[in-house]
Amino acid sequence: MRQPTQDPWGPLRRYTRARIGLPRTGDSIAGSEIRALQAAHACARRAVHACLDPAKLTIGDSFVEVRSQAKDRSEFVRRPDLGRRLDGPSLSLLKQIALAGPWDVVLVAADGLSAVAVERQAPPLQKAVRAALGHTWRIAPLVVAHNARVALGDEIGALLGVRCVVMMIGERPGLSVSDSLSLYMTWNPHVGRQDSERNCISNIHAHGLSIGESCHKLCWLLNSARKLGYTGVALKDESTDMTPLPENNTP
Amino acid sequence: MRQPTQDPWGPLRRYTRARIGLPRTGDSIAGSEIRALQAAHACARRAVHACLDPAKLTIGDSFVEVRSQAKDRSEFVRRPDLGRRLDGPSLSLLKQIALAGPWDVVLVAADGLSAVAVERQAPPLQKAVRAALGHTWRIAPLVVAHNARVALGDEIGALLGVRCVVMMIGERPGLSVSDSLSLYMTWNPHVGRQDSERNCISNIHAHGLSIGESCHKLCWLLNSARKLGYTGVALKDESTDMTPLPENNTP
Amino acid sequence: MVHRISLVGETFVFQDLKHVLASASPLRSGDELAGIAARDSVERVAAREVLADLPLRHFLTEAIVPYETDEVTRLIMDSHDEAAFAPISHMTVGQFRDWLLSYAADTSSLEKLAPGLTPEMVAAVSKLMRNQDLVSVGRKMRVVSAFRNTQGLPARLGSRLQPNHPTDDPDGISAALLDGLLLGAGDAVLGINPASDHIGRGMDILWRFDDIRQRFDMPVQSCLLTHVTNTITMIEKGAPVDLVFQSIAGSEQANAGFGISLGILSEAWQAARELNRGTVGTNVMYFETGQGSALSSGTHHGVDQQTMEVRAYAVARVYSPLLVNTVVGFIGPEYLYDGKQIIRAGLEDHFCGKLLGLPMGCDVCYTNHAETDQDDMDTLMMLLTAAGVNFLIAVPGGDDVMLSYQSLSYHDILTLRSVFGVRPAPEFEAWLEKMALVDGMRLRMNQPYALPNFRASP
Amino acid sequence: MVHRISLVGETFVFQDLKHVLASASPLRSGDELAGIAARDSVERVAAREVLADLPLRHFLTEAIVPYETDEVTRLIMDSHDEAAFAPISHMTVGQFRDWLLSYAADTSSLEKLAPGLTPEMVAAVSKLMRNQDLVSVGRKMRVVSAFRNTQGLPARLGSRLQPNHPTDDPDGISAALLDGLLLGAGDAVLGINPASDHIGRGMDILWRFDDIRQRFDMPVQSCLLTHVTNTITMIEKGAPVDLVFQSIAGSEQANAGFGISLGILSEAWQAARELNRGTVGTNVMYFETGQGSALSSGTHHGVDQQTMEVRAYAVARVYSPLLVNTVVGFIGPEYLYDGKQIIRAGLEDHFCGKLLGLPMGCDVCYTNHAETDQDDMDTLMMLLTAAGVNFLIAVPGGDDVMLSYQSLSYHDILTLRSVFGVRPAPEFEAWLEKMALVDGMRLRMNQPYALPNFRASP
Ligand code: B12
Ligand code: B12
Repeated sequence: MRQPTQDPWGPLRRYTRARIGLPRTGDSIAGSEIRALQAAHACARRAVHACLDPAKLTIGDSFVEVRSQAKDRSEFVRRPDLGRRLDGPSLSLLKQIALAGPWDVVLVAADGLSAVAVERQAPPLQKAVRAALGHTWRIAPLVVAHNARVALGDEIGALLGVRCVVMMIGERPGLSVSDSLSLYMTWNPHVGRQDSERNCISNIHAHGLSIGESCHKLCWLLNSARKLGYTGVALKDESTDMTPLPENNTP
Repeated sequence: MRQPTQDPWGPLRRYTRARIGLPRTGDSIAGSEIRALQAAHACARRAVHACLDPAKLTIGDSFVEVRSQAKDRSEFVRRPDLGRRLDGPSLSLLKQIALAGPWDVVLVAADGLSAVAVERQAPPLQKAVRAALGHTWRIAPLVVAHNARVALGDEIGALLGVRCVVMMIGERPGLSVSDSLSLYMTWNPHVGRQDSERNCISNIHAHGLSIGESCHKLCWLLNSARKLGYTGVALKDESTDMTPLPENNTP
Repeated sequence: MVHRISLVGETFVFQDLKHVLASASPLRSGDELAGIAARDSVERVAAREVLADLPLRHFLTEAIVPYETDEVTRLIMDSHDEAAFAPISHMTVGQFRDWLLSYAADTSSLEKLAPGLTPEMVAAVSKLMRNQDLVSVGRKMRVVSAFRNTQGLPARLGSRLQPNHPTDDPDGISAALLDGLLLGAGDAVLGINPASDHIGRGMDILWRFDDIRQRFDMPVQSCLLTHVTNTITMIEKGAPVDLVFQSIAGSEQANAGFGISLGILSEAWQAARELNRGTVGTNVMYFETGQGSALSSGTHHGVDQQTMEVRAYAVARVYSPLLVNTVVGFIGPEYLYDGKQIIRAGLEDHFCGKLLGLPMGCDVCYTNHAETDQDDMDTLMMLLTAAGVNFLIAVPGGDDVMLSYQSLSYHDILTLRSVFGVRPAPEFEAWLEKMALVDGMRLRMNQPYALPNFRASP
Repeated sequence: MVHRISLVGETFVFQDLKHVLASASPLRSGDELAGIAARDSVERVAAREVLADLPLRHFLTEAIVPYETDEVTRLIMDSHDEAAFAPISHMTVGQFRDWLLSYAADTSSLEKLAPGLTPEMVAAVSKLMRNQDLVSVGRKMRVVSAFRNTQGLPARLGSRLQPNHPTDDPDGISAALLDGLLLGAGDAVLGINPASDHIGRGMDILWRFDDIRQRFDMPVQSCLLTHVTNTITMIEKGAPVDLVFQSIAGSEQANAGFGISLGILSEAWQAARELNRGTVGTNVMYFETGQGSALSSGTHHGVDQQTMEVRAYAVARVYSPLLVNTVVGFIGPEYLYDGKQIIRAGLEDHFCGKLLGLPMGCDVCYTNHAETDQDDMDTLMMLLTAAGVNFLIAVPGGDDVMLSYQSLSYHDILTLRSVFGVRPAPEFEAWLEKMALVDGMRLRMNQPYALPNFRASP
């Protein structure tokens, strides 16, 4: 509807998908934009309630599927406490799987608040990470987690006996992006870890951080964590843009 | 908490239970009264959801029990359309009962929005009405109706073939009174009657219209309706206070 | 006319104008009850897109309730003022929304527009507006009316004093009336709902009110909110009737369900005007409306409840009323389920009424079967005051002991005055000062004897 | 101390102060999640009765989070100012509520009171207040703070300009910044949330902001909302830091979950003050809070979320912040379920923060998993403006493309200015005039070239 040639904001829109230079009437946003926002809201609400379909992860069947104690999407939304603990069958399953270890790190594809984010970003990301770290880190089989909060990774990681857990988790869907993924990494995971003991890489999606960049950052942070023996606020991200990874000091 | 001797509003409070002369602070009602209102609100909300217990009507078992299509209190509140139509079993039952007629009038004890109003006011009222009209009107057995709106009486009356239906129905519970009853009378009842074709006597409770007065008013209106052949806006209440009933012109 | 639109990869089809209007409405329980609410929020936005592109002129050609069988539709169509409509006649509903919010739409241009608008246009545009839009356009509009004082002036807020009593006991009513006056309320109207339908009882109350008014020389009007045909009878019998009250709705059948017609209203209007009792103005009608009343009597013709409500305003404006108010939360959760729906409807009703040129007030209220509480009423009363509502209803302590629902308290009006810097009608304000009930902008702690011998009967 | 009370024929027992506080809170999902909400509304009122009769002094003797193990409790208890408390030291919570609403409680008496109040007293009294009370007392309070302009003056409303970008692209950020400035927003702070945690990237943004500010001679402050320890590092590295940001919570453990302590905050405060970059004031801290954050990390000690929130304000006030805002709808429906709960919490947070002497603002916002929409935000922003909130947050078109939630749009600030007659900080207002962006109270249709060469890097 907006005619780009007449739009003085045209050149600036290239730099951001933020709703800048909206047509205005009096003090208010023009109605067309209000309705665009309402349509986006309606879609984002659907995205929250979408369920994760492992088939869409296009990773074959080389994964372990677990569930939190939240039994469906709507309970998940209201009960973060349940989203942070595994249900009974998942507990047993992971105990079984653990016997095939030991591993250094586990990647978890967790729906969080956007199953579609995981479906889109997690497969290429895990592929990149396996390629980048595979020779120096022992990587556990991928875990796919349903109705999962970030802290569910603590229990998963502890059961598998890994040194670090990386949650690849769907962020709350927004109006302009509903498939944004975050990585949360926690060293020496166990139930009760605080968020200050994790590091986070966020906004991984087509218009945000690329798969390559996030993989690079993740590897930098993982290697630093291994060196320091911890993740969290004390581990500062001072990675340089896509420089070679810091030297590898694995035991 | 209020000390009556110091309360200049004391003498006026005798005339009304309205919340007059409330203690004030600045522009606002004192907190104690705000909380009293909140407590009353909490109770009134309970009253809405109470169910009618025919045993409490203390009328023995000389009544016919019917239900609307609203299956419980919460559906009743949201679906007035269902509260206006009888469910299947009630239809059959009333058809059966009708065979014992004919009658001129039927009284219906209907929960409406306050079951407790019906439990308290309907028994003495129907007794008074039977005593006052029993020799000139053929009165059908009492009908007890669950999850009933006013218009449910139209279907009841039509099925029973009476000339007039009188709904004794619980009004929406308020903060100061939760057992207030209304009477709605409809001449020649059938599904589709409008409210403008009924008359109403409202606020029957301990602090409102007495049983005696309401019986008096009801009889006056019923007898007038029989004379005129209709109820509704065209039938004006010009009864005098507790004067003898107008002369009886029954066929 | 069938409308078809694609949105986020789905196609939506709307059969006709009323289908579009219903689907474009914000969610409310009444439309769900009627089975005409949008199926989900995506469909709702799709309907809004259709509506936005619809020319305003289209509303003059497609009647949502048949012209032939409905006198309200005939009234709307036949009284439409093309000249007043001219400035916006080329616009779509969407453009109209943007124009209303533009700096060009000011108090005077909005006032001139009113006769050129049909209720359906107004309902339609309100569906494209957010709460803030309803407030910011609301406050640009001004509708002034007068009888014994002037309502609707800028930075003023009127209040109806509602001293109901379960047995219509004159002393009980007077006590609640006194409470309200001492709390500075009542300029819009001293308006009582009689519990009984009795002609004689009603006249007694009218005499009592008139006596008190004269004794204290109050620049106010009183009203007995009984059926309009009762009021006509009372006027014939010589009762001191200031204002004629009636509940009205948006279709001929719905009004018939209330036992009224345009003819009956005209008759009453004329009777009251002939009494010639106003001092500063001649507006003698008082109407109440409320979303859901047509649906409740099955006379909504498949039209959404908000559009039906605005059609009731088209009825009201014929009679140049002194006061019109929506009883927004009064009819119950069947039609407006919770606080959110009540708040939204209150803002819509005020906006739509004003845009059609009515002196809109509101009964900010709720019943005990609704999912809401006093906090939501606080919210609504503040938003409406920001929106420039003409008047609000208030009862002792917010608890109506006869109608059994909660409205505002007289105190709430005081709070609104101090928070928003609004004042009562100028004539009434002067009276409060004369009687020494106020101390600047603050009300004194007035005791019952501040108005001596208040209850003594004539 | 066990409390026992009878109400409407039922007996209620509350184990201790925190049980009373939790049960007296208006219903919200977070307290239900924690299993500490009142079982029904009758119990809720019973708890309020208990609370109303509790002497304020009691709060100085019963700690709801143990003194021994919690530095926030120690801060609260040890810094309590008896002299400031004196005027109300004899009151119960109920009397305190009535006093707050009385004419005696005015701007100056309320200001003097702040150091005498503990957060628990303030949380308690707020639970006895209706929405309208929170607004009418809210607007009596004034907290002024300053850095390069003055926030919190009467009839002023500040705005934080939040130009977030998913990759922290400096040009993308600048475009959103320009949009906000041309719409007249940004006096409270130009505040960006960086997507990344990278020290170098963060410093780049700070330099960019500082350059723009100086180039256009803007009387504003900027802030990078990264972790406080990052900011300390950046200050050490010579970055142009105006304000230090940090999220804070109401218990020592909750703060530990955020990776902070009072010690770290003090260190940052001192470092920022030493930079001495303010021109009209020296308030250098910016804090965000939000109901639910302690519960979310399991560090709420069984205390209701609103009381925990107010305890966070006790942390904030130590550092004389320029800005504090609750992110009310941001944390999600787990803690504030729908519009009603968000609106209530927003009003509570503003009231409680102000009463404790903080320059309170609000992020009027919601996430897409909550049961609410833009209409509710319109409502809250209007109520907060009526309540005299210091500042509100705004993003382009209301859509934060990095944090993925909806806040206000810059436009909404314009609407609030015209509806409520509020204006930006005087220094910023003068700048808008100097740059010819405004035309009286109205904003011009400013085009990107209105601030020439805006994006050109240093
Ligand atoms: C809600 C209500 C309304 C709503 C009804 C909306 C709805 N569809 O639900 C509205 C605002 C539209 C309304 C309008 C009027 N009402 Co009315 N209303 C009430 C109220 C507060 C509650 C009724 C109730 O709880 N019913 C019980 C439930 C369970 O039954 P229901 O089937 O859902 O309710 C039906 C009836 O209540 C009916 N109804 C509502 N009002 C009236 C009035 C009369 C005379 C009749 C016959 C039926 C009727 O409408 C409902 C739907 O069919 C009562 C007061 C009270 N405390 O009871 C006054 C009350 C019944 N109404 C009254 C009056 C006077 C009117 C009006 C005539 C006013 C006017 N001048 O226009 C109009 C017209 C009503 C009509 N249709 O003929 C008076 C009746 C006085 C009397 N003794 O005759 C009452 C007692 C209040 C009063 N004292 O002013 N009313
Ligand atoms: C909600 C949220 C918060 C809420 C969390 C409340 C709650 N309990 O749910 C609050 C407001 C408290 C918060 C605080 C902070 N947050 Co935050 N937050 C978010 C947000 C918007 C959504 C998170 C989400 O959807 N998670 C997915 C759901 C399914 O998982 P969850 O288990 O429910 O969520 C948990 C995590 O998200 C965690 N969390 C939240 N923020 C942060 C930050 C870090 C560094 C870590 C490790 C964990 C963490 O808290 C939740 C409960 O455990 C993201 C942005 C985004 N678009 O994702 C930023 C984001 C994650 N937060 C961020 C930051 C910087 C912070 C703070 C450090 C800011 C500060 N200076 O204090 C603090 C401290 C967080 C901490 N605990 O250590 C940054 C992280 C940047 C980075 N790359 O490291 C992000 C990306 C936003 C940003 N760009 O500014 N945050």
